[in-house]
Parts: sequence; C-alpha cells; structure tokens
Amino acid sequence: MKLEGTADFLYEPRDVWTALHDIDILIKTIPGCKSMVPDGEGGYLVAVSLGVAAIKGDYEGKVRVTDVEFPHHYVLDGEGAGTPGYINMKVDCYLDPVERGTLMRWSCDAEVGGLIAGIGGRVMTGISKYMAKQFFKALNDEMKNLFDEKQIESAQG
Amino acid sequence: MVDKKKISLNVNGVTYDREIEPRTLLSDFIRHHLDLTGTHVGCEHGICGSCTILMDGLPVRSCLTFALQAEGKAIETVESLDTNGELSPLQNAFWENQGLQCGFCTPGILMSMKAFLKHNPKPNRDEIREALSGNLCRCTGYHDIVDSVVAAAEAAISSGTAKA
Amino acid sequence: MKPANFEYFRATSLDHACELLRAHGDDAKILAGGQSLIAAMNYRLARPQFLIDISNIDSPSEITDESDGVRIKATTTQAIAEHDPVVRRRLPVLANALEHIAHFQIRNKGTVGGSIVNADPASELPAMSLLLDAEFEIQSASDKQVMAAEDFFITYMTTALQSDEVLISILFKAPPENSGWGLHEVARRAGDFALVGSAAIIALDDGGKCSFARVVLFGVASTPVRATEVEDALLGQSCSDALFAEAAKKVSEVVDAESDVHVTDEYRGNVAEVLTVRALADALSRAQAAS
Amino acid sequence: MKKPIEIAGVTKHIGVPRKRTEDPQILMGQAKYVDDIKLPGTLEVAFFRSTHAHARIKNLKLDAAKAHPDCHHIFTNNEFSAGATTFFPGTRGTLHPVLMPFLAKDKVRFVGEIIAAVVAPSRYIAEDIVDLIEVDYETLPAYNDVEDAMQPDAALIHEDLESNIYYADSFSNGDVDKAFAEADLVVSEKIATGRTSAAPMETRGVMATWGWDDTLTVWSSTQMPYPLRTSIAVNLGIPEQTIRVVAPTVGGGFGQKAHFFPDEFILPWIAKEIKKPVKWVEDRREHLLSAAHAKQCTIYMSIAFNKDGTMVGMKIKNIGDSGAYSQYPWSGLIESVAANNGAPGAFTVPNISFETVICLTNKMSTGAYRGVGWSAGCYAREMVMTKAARLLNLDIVDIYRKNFIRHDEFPYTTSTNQTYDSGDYHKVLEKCLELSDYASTKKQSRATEDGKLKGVGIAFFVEQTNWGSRSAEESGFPATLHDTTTVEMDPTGKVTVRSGQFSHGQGLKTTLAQVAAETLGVPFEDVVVLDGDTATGAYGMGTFASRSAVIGGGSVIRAATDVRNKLLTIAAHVMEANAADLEIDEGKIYVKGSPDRSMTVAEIAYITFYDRFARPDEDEVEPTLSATRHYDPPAAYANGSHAVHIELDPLTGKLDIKRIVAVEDCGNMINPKVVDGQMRGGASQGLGMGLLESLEYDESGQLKNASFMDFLIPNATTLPDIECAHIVTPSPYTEGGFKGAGEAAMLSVHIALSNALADALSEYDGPLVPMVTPIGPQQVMDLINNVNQPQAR
Repeated sequence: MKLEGTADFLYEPRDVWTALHDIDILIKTIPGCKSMVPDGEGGYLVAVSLGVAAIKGDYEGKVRVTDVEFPHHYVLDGEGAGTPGYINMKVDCYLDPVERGTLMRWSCDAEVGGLIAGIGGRVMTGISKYMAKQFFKALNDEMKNLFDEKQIESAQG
Repeated sequence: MVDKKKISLNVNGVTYDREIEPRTLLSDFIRHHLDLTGTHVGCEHGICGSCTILMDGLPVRSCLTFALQAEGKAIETVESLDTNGELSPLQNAFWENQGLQCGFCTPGILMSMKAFLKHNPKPNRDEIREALSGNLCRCTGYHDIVDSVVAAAEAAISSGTAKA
Repeated sequence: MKPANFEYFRATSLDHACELLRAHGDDAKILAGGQSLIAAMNYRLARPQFLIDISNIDSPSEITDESDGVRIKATTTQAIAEHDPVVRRRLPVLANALEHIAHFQIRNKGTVGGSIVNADPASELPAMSLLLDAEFEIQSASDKQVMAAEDFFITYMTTALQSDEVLISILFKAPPENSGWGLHEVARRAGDFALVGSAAIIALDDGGKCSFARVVLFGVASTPVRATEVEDALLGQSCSDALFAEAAKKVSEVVDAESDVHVTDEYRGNVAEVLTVRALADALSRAQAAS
Repeated sequence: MKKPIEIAGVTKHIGVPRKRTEDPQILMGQAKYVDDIKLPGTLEVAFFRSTHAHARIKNLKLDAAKAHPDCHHIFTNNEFSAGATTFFPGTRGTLHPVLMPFLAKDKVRFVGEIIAAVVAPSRYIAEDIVDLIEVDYETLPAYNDVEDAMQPDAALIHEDLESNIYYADSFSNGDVDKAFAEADLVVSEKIATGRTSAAPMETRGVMATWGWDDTLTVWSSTQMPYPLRTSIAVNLGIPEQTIRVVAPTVGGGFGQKAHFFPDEFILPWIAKEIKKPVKWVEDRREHLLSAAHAKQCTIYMSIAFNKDGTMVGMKIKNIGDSGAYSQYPWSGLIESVAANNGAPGAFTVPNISFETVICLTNKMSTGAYRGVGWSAGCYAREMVMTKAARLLNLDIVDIYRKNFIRHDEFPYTTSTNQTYDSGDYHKVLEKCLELSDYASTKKQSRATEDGKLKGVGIAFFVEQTNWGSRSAEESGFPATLHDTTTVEMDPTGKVTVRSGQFSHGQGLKTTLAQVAAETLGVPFEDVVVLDGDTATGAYGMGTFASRSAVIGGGSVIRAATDVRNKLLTIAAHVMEANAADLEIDEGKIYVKGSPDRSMTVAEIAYITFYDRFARPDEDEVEPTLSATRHYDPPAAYANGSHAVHIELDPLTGKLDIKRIVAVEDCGNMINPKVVDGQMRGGASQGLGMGLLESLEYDESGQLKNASFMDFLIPNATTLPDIECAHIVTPSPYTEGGFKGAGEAAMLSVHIALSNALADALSEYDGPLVPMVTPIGPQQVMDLINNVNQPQAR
C-alpha cells in the first residue's frame, strides 16, 4: 500500500520538527496511541489501539527515525503487529518552509499483512488516509497549544 | 471465560433445550448441537447461501445469526421437507431434473426456493435466476436448477397446491 | 472462522438498549440484523466484548407515513421496507435501492438502520439517506437528538454516532411532487457491492425547467457524496442529454475514489460520470411522466 | 493392442438419461460430508498459519497458548517434522524435487502456510488458542510475479535449489525458424491468465481416529482415497493394511481435492499421537489461502500464418507460476507441461517449438483444476489466432476450417506426438455455428438501440481425456495411472461394483451401475456401486482428469464381462445348453431363439453358491461370481465447441452473457443427462475463469481477496441457459467407445467469451483482442483504452 500527502502547518519547520519528535505530543496526536516509550536503542516502543466501526485492534510495535537532516527531512520506520494483522511502514517526510509556515510532504510505503490484508482491502487505504488527516489536524492543534502558549509566556515574561 | 446460556429453540416443530456459549452460530447449533447436519456451511460470511434456513418462514443465513437470536422463532431446515423419506414435490423436481450434482449447496437452495415459490408461485426463468442469485453452486451452472424450480412450480400448479 | 467470545444481552426495547450501552461503554456493540457485524466477527476482525441484541425488541419493524416523508424504525428489516406499500408509493427510489442490497436472504435479517450505521460508502442506504435528506433520530441513555444525514457520515464505516448512542429511526423525506428518480450502479454480479453508483432526483417547473435536483454518488469516496456541483449545473435549465452530459462532468469535484481488486480509482471516477448521466436521464423521463 | 469391447451408442442402459441414485439422500439432507461425521469425544484442530509470504521464523512463542485452560495440545515441526516431495522418473525436462514440510520448519514461503496445530474441545476454542500464538519473523523478499522470481539475483524460496526454477524443458519438431521466416504473418503476444481456485462449495476437511487395535481411520474430503491411504502409510510409517481412508459424500472437487495437503498427514498423525478422534474442517478463508490455486501462466505465444490462414508454425514459452511448492503428489508440471504438449489443439501445426519453465513464487501452490494446463494454453493459442484472423481479414472460423485435422486423418499424431483417436471436428463446429446463429449474428450491426454492443464468439477444443499412464505420458507427464474394479454377484443375483473411482458429484454411482447392468444383463436396480471407502472398494486412483467414465467404466465392463462369462458357463451347465447360445437380458438367462427355455440370474447365482449338486464341479468352475479387473487404456481425445453471445456496455465495461451453446463429442455417452450436467457446470466454471475469478496478491505476497466478497464465482444471474448438443464418434481404442467429458467446457468457453468481446469491439480501431483472464469491467475498459495490456519484457 502506497500513500502520500501533504500537510500545512502554521509554524516554521524547526518548530514542526520539534513537535514531531516530542513524545508527549505524539502520544496525544497519533490516532489511538496508548503509550510510547524509548526502547533504549534510539527508537520507541509504541502501543496503539486502532479501529473502524466494530473492527478494532490493539497493536504493539516499534518506530525509529532515520536519515535525519534536521530540520528538513527524516524517515520514520515503523513496524507493528496485533490480532488483526501486522503493518511495516516507511514514511518519508520533507519539511519545506513556505510563506504561511511549513509544507510537509510525506509518502508512505506500507506493507499490511494478516486478516486485514485479505478482507479489509476495500477500506484500508481510505481509512489510512483519514487517520493521517486526523493526525495532522491534531498535531496542528497541539502545536497551537505549545507554541502559542510559549509565545504568550515569553511575551509576558 | 463467558458463562454459557440456556437456550430453547424450536426447530422443525421440535423444541430443543441446550446450554451454549453465546457466540454459537445458529448454523453450528443446528449442525453440531442438534445433529441436523443437512444444513451446510460453505463460507461463514453470508455469501454462498449453503446454510440458508427458514426463520419464521423467511429464508436467512444461519451462519450470520447467533443461535440465541433465534429463540422464540420457528426454524425450518432441509430435514423438514420430506415426509418419512418421501420427497416433497420441490425435492422431487430437483431429482427429476438433476438440479444438483455434489449436493452441498442443495439444502440452502431448497429452503430459499421453498420460500420463493410461496411468494411467487408462477415465476419465469429470469425471476428464478434472480431468486437463486444468493445461493452459489459450483457444479451445475444453474441451468438444471432453474429447470427444477420451473418444474416444481408447474407441479404445484397442476396439483392445485400453489397458493395465490 | 468462529467468532471470539462475548457477553450477550437481549434488549427488550431501544430504550433498554441505550441503558445497556451506557452500562457497557466502548466495548459494547449493537447487534441488529448482524449481516455485516457477524460476518466480521466470524473472521475475528470484529471482537466486541459485549453484544446488545436489538433484533428481538417488541415490534422491531415500524413504518410511518408522515407529512413530509416516511419514518422507518431503525430495526425494520430491509425486506419489510422494500415491500412496504407506503415506501413503494412515496419513496420509489428507496424501494428500488433496497432491492439492490445483497440478496433477499440477507434483506430478511438486515435492517435499515444497521446498514446506515455500518456506513459502507459503497452501499445503497447511506446514499439514499443523503438523496432523500434523511433525518436520523438518535438516542442515548441521557439524550436525544436529530441529525441530518449530511452530518452523519465521516469516513469508511465511521459515523457521528457516539459509542453510547443508538439510531432509533430514519425520516426519509419525500421528494417534491412530480419529481422523477434514477438509480444506476455497476456491480460485478447481481447482489454484490456496487463498484460505483449514482442516484438522482429531478423535478420540473411548469416551464419544463429543472426546479429541483439531487445527485448522490456511492462507491467513489470515503462516504456517499452529494454532487452539489452537478445539481447547481441543472437548476433552472432545460433538461437535455447535452445538459446532463455537461453537468455530469462535475462529478469529478466530489469523486475521491480508491482502487481495489476489482477496478481502479480512475475507473470509478469515469463510470460515476456515465452512471450520473443515466440516472439523470431516467429521473427526467419519470419526472416528465409524473407531470 | 487388444480390441476393446464395443457398445452400441444407445442400449437398454447405456445412453439413457437415468435419474441419479445418489440424489434422494442429498435432497433430504441425509448425505454425510466430512463435517457431518460424528464420533464421541472428537477434538477439533485449528491451525496457526503464516501471515508473511516469505520469512524466517525466529521465535515461535507458544507459552500463552499452552496456558489456555482448554488447550489439549499444540504440535509444531519440532514434534512432527515430516514432509513430502514429488519426482517422476522419465520426465523429459529437468525436475528438481521440492520439499513441502507438513508443518513449516524454520521458514514460511506463503501466507497461510501451517506453522502449528492446536487441539481443543471445539473449533471455537481452538481458534481462541491460535490467537494466543506469536511469532517473530525475519522477513525476506517475496515474489508475486514469476518473471521477478526467475531473475538470477532473486532470493531463493527454497535454499536447497539453485534457482527458483525447478523444472525446464524444451521441444522442437519441424523447421520452425524456416516456417516463421517464410510466413506471411507472424503474431506474437504475451498472455497472462489469472490465478483462480476451484472453490468447491464444500471446503476441504479431514477427520482421523486411532483404534484400540492400532488401526487408523481417516475421513477426508478427497478425490483419491486409495492414493491417500498409500501416502499416509508411506509418510507416517504406518502399515498400509491397517489404514482405512473414507471419502464420504464430497461436495465437489474439480481436481483441487485430487492432491494431498499437509493437513491430510497432520490429522492422522495427531490421532495416532493422542489416541483420540480429531477433526479439522477448512474454513473459506483457509480455503482461498491454502487449497491449491490454479491456471496462472505467463505465456509468450507466436504463430506464423500464410495469407489464407494456414498455420505454418508455432513458438511458445510457457512460464508456470507454481507458488511456493511443487504441489504434492503431481508436482507443478501439470499446468504448463500439459499446456505445451497439447499446444496444437485441433489443428495441424507442422512446425512447433516450445519451452516450459516452472517457477516458484510466494503464493499458495498451483495444482489441478478442471482442464488443468489447457484452459490457459488454449486461451493463449486462440487469442493469437483471433488476432491473426482480424489482421488477415478472415473470421476465426475460416482459420479453424483451414487448419482442422480432418475426420479421415484419424488416428492422427500431432507435431507434439499426441495420438488423437477419433473425431469429426468440422461436423462439431458446423453444429455449434448452426445452433448459435453465428453467421447471421455476425452480419448484424454490433450496436444495439440502447447503446450496447453485441458480440458473438466461438471456440473449439480438443481434450485429452481418460488419464491413465498413456494419456499422462502423452502430456509429458510420466505418471503411472490406472484403475481396478471388482464386480461381485451375490447368491440372490444382486450385483456389487467395488470401484476405485470416487464420485464427488459426477453421479458415478449411477453411471457405473448403468455400465454394469448393461454388461451383465441385469436390471439397473440390481446394481449397487461402492466407492470412496478403501475398506469396501478396489484399489484405484480416484476420480479426476476426465478419467472415470473411460477407466472406471472400462474396468467395470471388463470385470462384469468376466462375471457374465462365468455366469453363462454355470448356466450352460445347469440348463444343459451351450454357453455360446445363451443370452442375458434384464436378469433373465435364456437360450437364443427359445425364450421359454430360461432361468433367472438369481436362480443361477443361488445355485452357484448353495447348490453343489446342480452347479458344475468346483474343480472345473470355481463357485464364485466375482472378478477384479484392471484398466489402463490408450489416450482418447474428446472435442467440442462453444459459442457465446454477449452484450457489452462500452462505457462501463460490463459484459452480459446472453447465450451459451455447447457442443461436445465425448464418444458414447453412458448417461446423456449427466454429460449435459458436466457440460453446463464446466461452462459455468469456464466463464468464472474468463469473467470473474482472480486471486490477487499484493507485492508483499498478501492475498487481497481471501473471501467470497471479493473472490467472485458465477451466480445464477451471471449465466444464461446453456444449450447443449452432442456429436458422437466413439473412440475405437477404449472399452465401450467412451471418451471423457468432465473438463471439456473449461477448455474453450472462456475463449468464446473473449472472442465475443473482440467481436463486440470489432468496429473500434484495433484489432482489440483481450490477452488476459478474467475480463472484468476494468480489463474491458483497459482494452478499449489500450492500456495495461501484458507487455513483453
């Protein structure tokens, strides 16, 4: 499964980068994320609960950031498995400064296996796109909290 | 662990009392708790139609029904069709016209067609095909099944048993 | 392919179902006809911890002729709705759409509300609820609300219904007097999910111009979608094949299709346009016959 | 060659459309399929299967599963490390044996491969326990396309092989290069046939129990109970005489159940280990993932023509997609090897060369499915011929007529060394053309009033039937195949036929009884056929490959003839007549010309067993009325033709099939109604392949349509009525003049469908001729838009 998309952020690339690497923010913004802890090897152990309608599943997996070119580019390598199947994915992310803030271009190459691959094909891509949208929207909201509060703080301080 | 539940179910006019896990599918209940193995299971996701039974006279998929949901309903299976080994006119039409080969889909087809002919006693071939489309058969190419249903309808009309 | 364990509760009424939902929360699922849910459970894709069965409530099937449309209790089976004289008279497009759902054995158990809540973007009833401006009566143990169909569908199999809420009834609004309808879909076999579908309603004014237009597509996006751009291109115009062909080009504004094992996203987009022209043509001829 | 026993086309019992004796119990829901067999205390098995297409098993975690309170046992390759390979001595090409472990050892090679077997009180609970098993995998590159897997740098799917190709051969006859150089037209195409599944309505299933007397009983939904018994004995090291294999009522097989799958060894092994009855019934998801797939070939087909349509040469490269293993016990040869050896079809092709390659991929293995080899091979040849016809401004019918083997040329040895016994191809074709109104339809306009396009297509096939050793050999597949039947008459004159065939929907209990009744001269009702149980039958290979009417029927004729002769010898003694003067008719033995001098078969039978004073001395004639005979006939080639009328919606690519005509020559017919049933069922499956069916894998080797929601087989609205007709040219080589009939329709109806599509599009720029199966709406639109056609690389 190949997906790609763009996301607009109102903040400059280094801020977006910071948010995208902030565990607390990620836990809040990744759809269904229950926990995210460093694995001691530069990656994170992640637990998510994902689903659509009655089709829900708990997944556990690892993510790792590679090919880092701060604050412009990184690759997110992830793998997870749960009762409905497994997913291995590589997300290539580029952060480009634009007038209004940052344009993120991402492309995801995902391998989905198990039950969902054989039965859920018709909805899988669409749901994944929807979740990506949810994630970026939540991220923007979190960034608003983070940076706008900071700005307010610094303005006050 | 989930507790078992008591169930009392009327199948082919007989009331059966059993204790089952709530997740027991009606198809499995009929086949494995009541040993009425004429109802077959071919896909367990509602497409093939082999498990079709009548519930309060209406054909439904027994694989997409939990046994507990059928409490209080009248269930009919293929075993209800003959009379002490004497084929019903519908069954006989299938025999005469070779409306079956391996026979695995046949019980579901008979139950669907029993209800269909009651609803439409004088169907044409296109209507029969439409009515058969929810029951997959891999052996016959359907032609001989359509012939069988036509013959069953004609037999019912000539013997005056068809309901208007 | 056997379902995982769950606890089973038989609701005696929809109020009772709301109470049970409140008690069991997120891990509970409503079991109505079960024609999609039990299939997903057999595959163990769905593993609800608690099932609240509303298929055996008192008088599950109720259809009421109301001034502005037809109200159908959510637990009404698709077969009963399909054959109901009020539905056939006032909402012939809905009756026709019901005939397209799977096979009669499925419709004997599948419910009108269940199909809508299941929100499969390729299925007929969610599309019909958009086409007929449906209003959904929604209830939880503590609250009641009415929601318009256009606010209900979020994405694939996902709706605005909260986990403690139950869909009680659907009011399908009757289209204008003297309107006509058209419904076209392409499926691989009779009874299969539509690869693409288009439904239209048109009414003409005294001068023969289009006074009302509704076009809804299904199977082409994450939800059924209303093609308002197409509708706008029709309103106030004299209907003709050329107008329909021109207007139908605007389906591309709402098509956001995916590829699957059967056809590509591009196919879905192209055929959505073809079927829209056909649905409009049928709607026009029915509208002309009605006026 | 011994002269075969001739039977007139229609007699008292042969050629009679009898009702099938097997039907009433099925219609009453009383027939017992594997899942209907009940033994007290039966435990159920569910399998833990690979979710990866190609991966090493690094760590298999069973602890949580074993801790489940209802978990009886979990077995893995650590406990049961057996496996099987297939190898045929005398194969023309190079065949490397490929090991199929019954339980995956340290590597998985397709999604759905069995890793562990869980034993529990019910299937529901067994699946709960399967859910608790986890594996750490190390993934390896997975191959979906043979042409990727064939690359020299491809990862090895089986490390003990040198490449992913495990069979290759080539063949040439005549001067192919010269023929191509001198030809007026050469058409070369790449043809890709879709991967399908026989998908019988009853999935597979196995039950096994170990007896107190150290005997093993196995119930399996198989087409080959005896070979399964031998295979279990060999692979499990159990004395064969202590094993009983029962194939109860079986709900369709179509070749798919004529293989042995790992579960058919795992279940018996578990029963032996735990000394309890165990059962596993395949669910539909398992079926689509891991019951033999079929018909996926990549074929490069070039045919050289003269201007008048004469075919002067043919060059083929057929790459078979074997999947992850070489399916036991037939190997992966049967698809592409059979296709290439039968490549000339009904035509004289003086110069031919072919190359056959069988390559592994990370998918379920391919095996036999009705018309194995030919469905794909014939499609490739005929689509190229159709395209050539268009380029030469001819009709495909002109090319048929020009190139047919004539009826006076039989026996005819083809350029691939197959010897066709009989037929009248022109006559069969003309009959099909006439019944289908082909010529008049062609003259009409393609466009209909409502914007559709009409099309008519025709196709012709030759089918190599009755797979005994010689038929197999002529297909390039040197297996040893034959059959045995015992015919017994009891003291009351009733007859038991103990058959090694096994009817799983074909009605053999009826048709073999018709053959026995005819040969013996007894009433049909006096014959019963026992099949499907190694405790009651006679050793035979089973029912597959259009073999049972010919080999089963032939061995019944032989054994029944022996019993008849014995009966007549005894009757001659009792009746004081000359045996040569006696006749038997419907249970009555009488002296020719004096029907009043008669006794009944029952009287003679009773005397044989119970009246030593009346019967001949036992040193002279042994007082038994039974005979066991074997039969391994020469190949017999059936033929036939299909025509299909369609209506195409050119804007959506949707095809409606309006008419199907099927004409067949299968020699003498035992029961024409049964033959029609085979023709119609085959046509339905052929159209399934042509129109709907395709198992789709993604690039990582996941099967994307593991359900009947997305893997589509024809339903009653997919097809119209199927009009059947017969031309009868008895085989001069086989007992009774029978030729096989089972697979015929799978060989050409999909071709007729694609020809109808090409015809519907004949007014478009082109020629537009499909080179793929199935032709769903997407493929039709791609053809119209000329995109995504198979590209040579």
